[in-house]
Amino acid sequence: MSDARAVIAKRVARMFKDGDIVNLGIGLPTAVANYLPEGINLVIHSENGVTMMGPKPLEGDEDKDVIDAGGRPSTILPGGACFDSAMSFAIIRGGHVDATVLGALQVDKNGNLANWMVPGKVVPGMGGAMDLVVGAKKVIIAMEHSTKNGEFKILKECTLPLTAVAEVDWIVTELGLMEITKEGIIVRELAPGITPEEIQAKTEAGLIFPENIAIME
Amino acid sequence: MSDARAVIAKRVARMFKDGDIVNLGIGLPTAVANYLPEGINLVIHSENGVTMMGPKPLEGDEDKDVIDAGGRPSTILPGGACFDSAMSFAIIRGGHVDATVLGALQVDKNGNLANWMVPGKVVPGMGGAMDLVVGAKKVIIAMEHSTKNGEFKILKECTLPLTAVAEVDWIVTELGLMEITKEGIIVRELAPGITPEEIQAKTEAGLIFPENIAIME
Amino acid sequence: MMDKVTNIEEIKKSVTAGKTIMIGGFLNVGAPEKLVDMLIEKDMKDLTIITNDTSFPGKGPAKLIERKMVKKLICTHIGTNPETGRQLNAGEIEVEFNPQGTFVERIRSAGAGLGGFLTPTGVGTLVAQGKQIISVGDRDYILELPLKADIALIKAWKADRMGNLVYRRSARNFTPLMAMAAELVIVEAENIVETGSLDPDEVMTPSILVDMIIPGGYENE
Amino acid sequence: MMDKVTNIEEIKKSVTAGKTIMIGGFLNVGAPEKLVDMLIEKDMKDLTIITNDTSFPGKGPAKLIERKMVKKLICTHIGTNPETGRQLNAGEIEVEFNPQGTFVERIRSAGAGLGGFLTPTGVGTLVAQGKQIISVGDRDYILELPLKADIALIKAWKADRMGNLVYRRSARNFTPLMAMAAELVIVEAENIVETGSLDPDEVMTPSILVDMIIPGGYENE
Repeated sequence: MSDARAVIAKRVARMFKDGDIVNLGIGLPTAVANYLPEGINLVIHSENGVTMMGPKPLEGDEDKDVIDAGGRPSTILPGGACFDSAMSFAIIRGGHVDATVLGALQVDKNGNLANWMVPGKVVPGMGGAMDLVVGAKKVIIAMEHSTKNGEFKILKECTLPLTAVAEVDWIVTELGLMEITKEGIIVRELAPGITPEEIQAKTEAGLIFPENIAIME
Repeated sequence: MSDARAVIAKRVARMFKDGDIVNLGIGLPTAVANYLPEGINLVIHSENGVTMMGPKPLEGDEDKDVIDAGGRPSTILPGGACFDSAMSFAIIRGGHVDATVLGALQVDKNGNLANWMVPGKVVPGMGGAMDLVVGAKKVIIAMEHSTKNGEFKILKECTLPLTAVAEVDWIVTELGLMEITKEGIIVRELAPGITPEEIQAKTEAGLIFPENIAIME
Repeated sequence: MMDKVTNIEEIKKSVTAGKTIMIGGFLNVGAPEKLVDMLIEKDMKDLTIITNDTSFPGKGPAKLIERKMVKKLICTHIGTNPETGRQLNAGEIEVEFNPQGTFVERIRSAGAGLGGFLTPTGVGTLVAQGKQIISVGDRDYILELPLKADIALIKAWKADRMGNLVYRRSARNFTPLMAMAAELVIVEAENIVETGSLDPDEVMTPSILVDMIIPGGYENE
Repeated sequence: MMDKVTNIEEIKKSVTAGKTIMIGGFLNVGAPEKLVDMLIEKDMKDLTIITNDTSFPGKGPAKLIERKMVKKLICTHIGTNPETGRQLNAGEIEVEFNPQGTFVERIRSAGAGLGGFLTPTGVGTLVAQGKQIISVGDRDYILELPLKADIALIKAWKADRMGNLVYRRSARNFTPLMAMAAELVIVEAENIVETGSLDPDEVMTPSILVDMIIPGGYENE
């Protein structure tokens, strides 16, 4: 994992309280589980029908019937439960998940999210993302601040097909921690050495900088 | 059980083929299970969440967690399964039950059924009856032909609040076996010694008597 | 590891806000007798009770009816409890009857974050009155809306300390759905086992839906 | 006692009418490999396949895509199978994407005899296009319609001869719902046990939903 991605995963990992029920998306969000502070144990919900999903198994200990939502071998911790997909998404849509952490192609100042297709190019499909974003009590976007080509990802208005409207609550990038409110995107923390001018220059949407902005650890 | 009721239960018991999935209502319909011909084994579905429901247990063998839909101690036969009420009614409404046998206050020539309330008098509620009648592939009404006071129960048009519209397929009474069709109620069998005139005199709806009417055994 | 096992006094303290209460059970099988008694000890009034039937006289939810604690009852059938029928005919209680499949599906719908569902059950009957009819293909359906509660009082056969639940035989009935559809889910468990001792495939209600657990149930009486 | 256990030749004969086929599994976990091979041996064409994803190259439903047997795919995600994406971009296959919660709920809705359901998922997105929006209270919902199939091909961990099924761990996923929503339900079971040897509470799909069973699955390969 790159430094940027580790910084993001670490910060997201401090956004939970002990016992929170959390669904972690594929990729960077999954890494969050590796950085949880001591004393913070999450109940990880995996949309393929598992609670208390654990870390990846040791080599040779894989169970053919236990995978995470990305298809990789996984484990189930004590206290875990298995259920079918209708129940899994009832849990998601029914508001029984405290938080979901997902990646994004684009987020905008109204909390809109686009992360499931680029028309004419890549169309992987939305999988469980649309339900997770609508159903989870708190939606946290964990992503690198800009694309590899330096394009904006935090926009005034998403240009790609939306995953959901006005559902994103937080954005965590390697540059800072941002909260999406009715007033717009408020910068709550800045990565060490990053100035308001620098993060704004890499963000299409206008950012709000309150008086007290903490340093992102 | 009165002779009339035994006659009805016996006739209904011969309406199934081996392996049929059947839900039997409370009271007379339940008695049908006692008269199944040899070689005919039904899969009894009970709406409180059981398949392969069996006969009542021997005294002293009751299981506090196994009752039938009428609240009486019951048993589960080998091959049985338990499930929750959402699944139970998914099975019912989804057309996975071959036949249901129910009692009625009134049935009419259009296949309408009334069996859940008498306004201002008895209002027990519909329980699972409305779903059963809408969902089962075949709806068989098993009842005495007239009320205790000699009033019609098979009518031109039901006067009590309906349980369902145009869902009844068969009526079995102590006087005969009747099929409800688009043309009206066709008498398929008559109880021994019963004439067309006698059954018609006890039926408000006009009955259709085809050339060949069998004797109801 | 989380431990949701507590005592009846703590539960009494928690049952304050909200008076819409779901109670599991089908003709008292699966009903949480001890938690019903808790409501009686608290002497709660004007309750809205969501339960399939009102059991038999003197048992489970019937005790709340007999003590006139219930203002409104949402159910499917009251034929086994004459006192509920008497109060209904005397205008002492409001009773909303639902077809049983509609009743449980409405509860599931609330728990699953749906806005409702289309059912063929009840079309052309009193049940359809005041409800939206929507045609799909060549068939009419009633739009039925979600049914949720402030509190669910339920019984399990086994609970681990974290709140994973297992039910037994026909005592399962409405309980797994009610566990999804209330703000506060309180369990009376016949057996409490250590977390980790249940097989994940055996669990019928995952721990994340459960808030509080007390020992109770038939086997502990 | 009913015995639904048969052999692959009998199943080949039964799979004739209808070309809309559900296939269980999430990224191939829970996918009925042997029954997919049966479709290949029959060399079926122009299939409509309903399955969550198209697995990984060379596995499960992916094999049908690779052999160009699929005209239309109804799914939630194809990111793990580049060939599906290629056929989509080349206009060689029609793909209908559903949000995963909508996908499984549509299947359940068909199996449960409902006319559809209202979901908040997808409101304001491409998913809502061409669908009815219904407001309940202050919230908009999409009316999603049932999704059914002629045939369901599914895998179980254990099956008794009568057709009661048990799944294991995350291999359960979509299978219990698909078992409700097809005219003909065919099971590939890793273990076949005598009727009566399963505990009724252990059963996840009751026998009445199942038509045919063959031994198969990973453990028998």
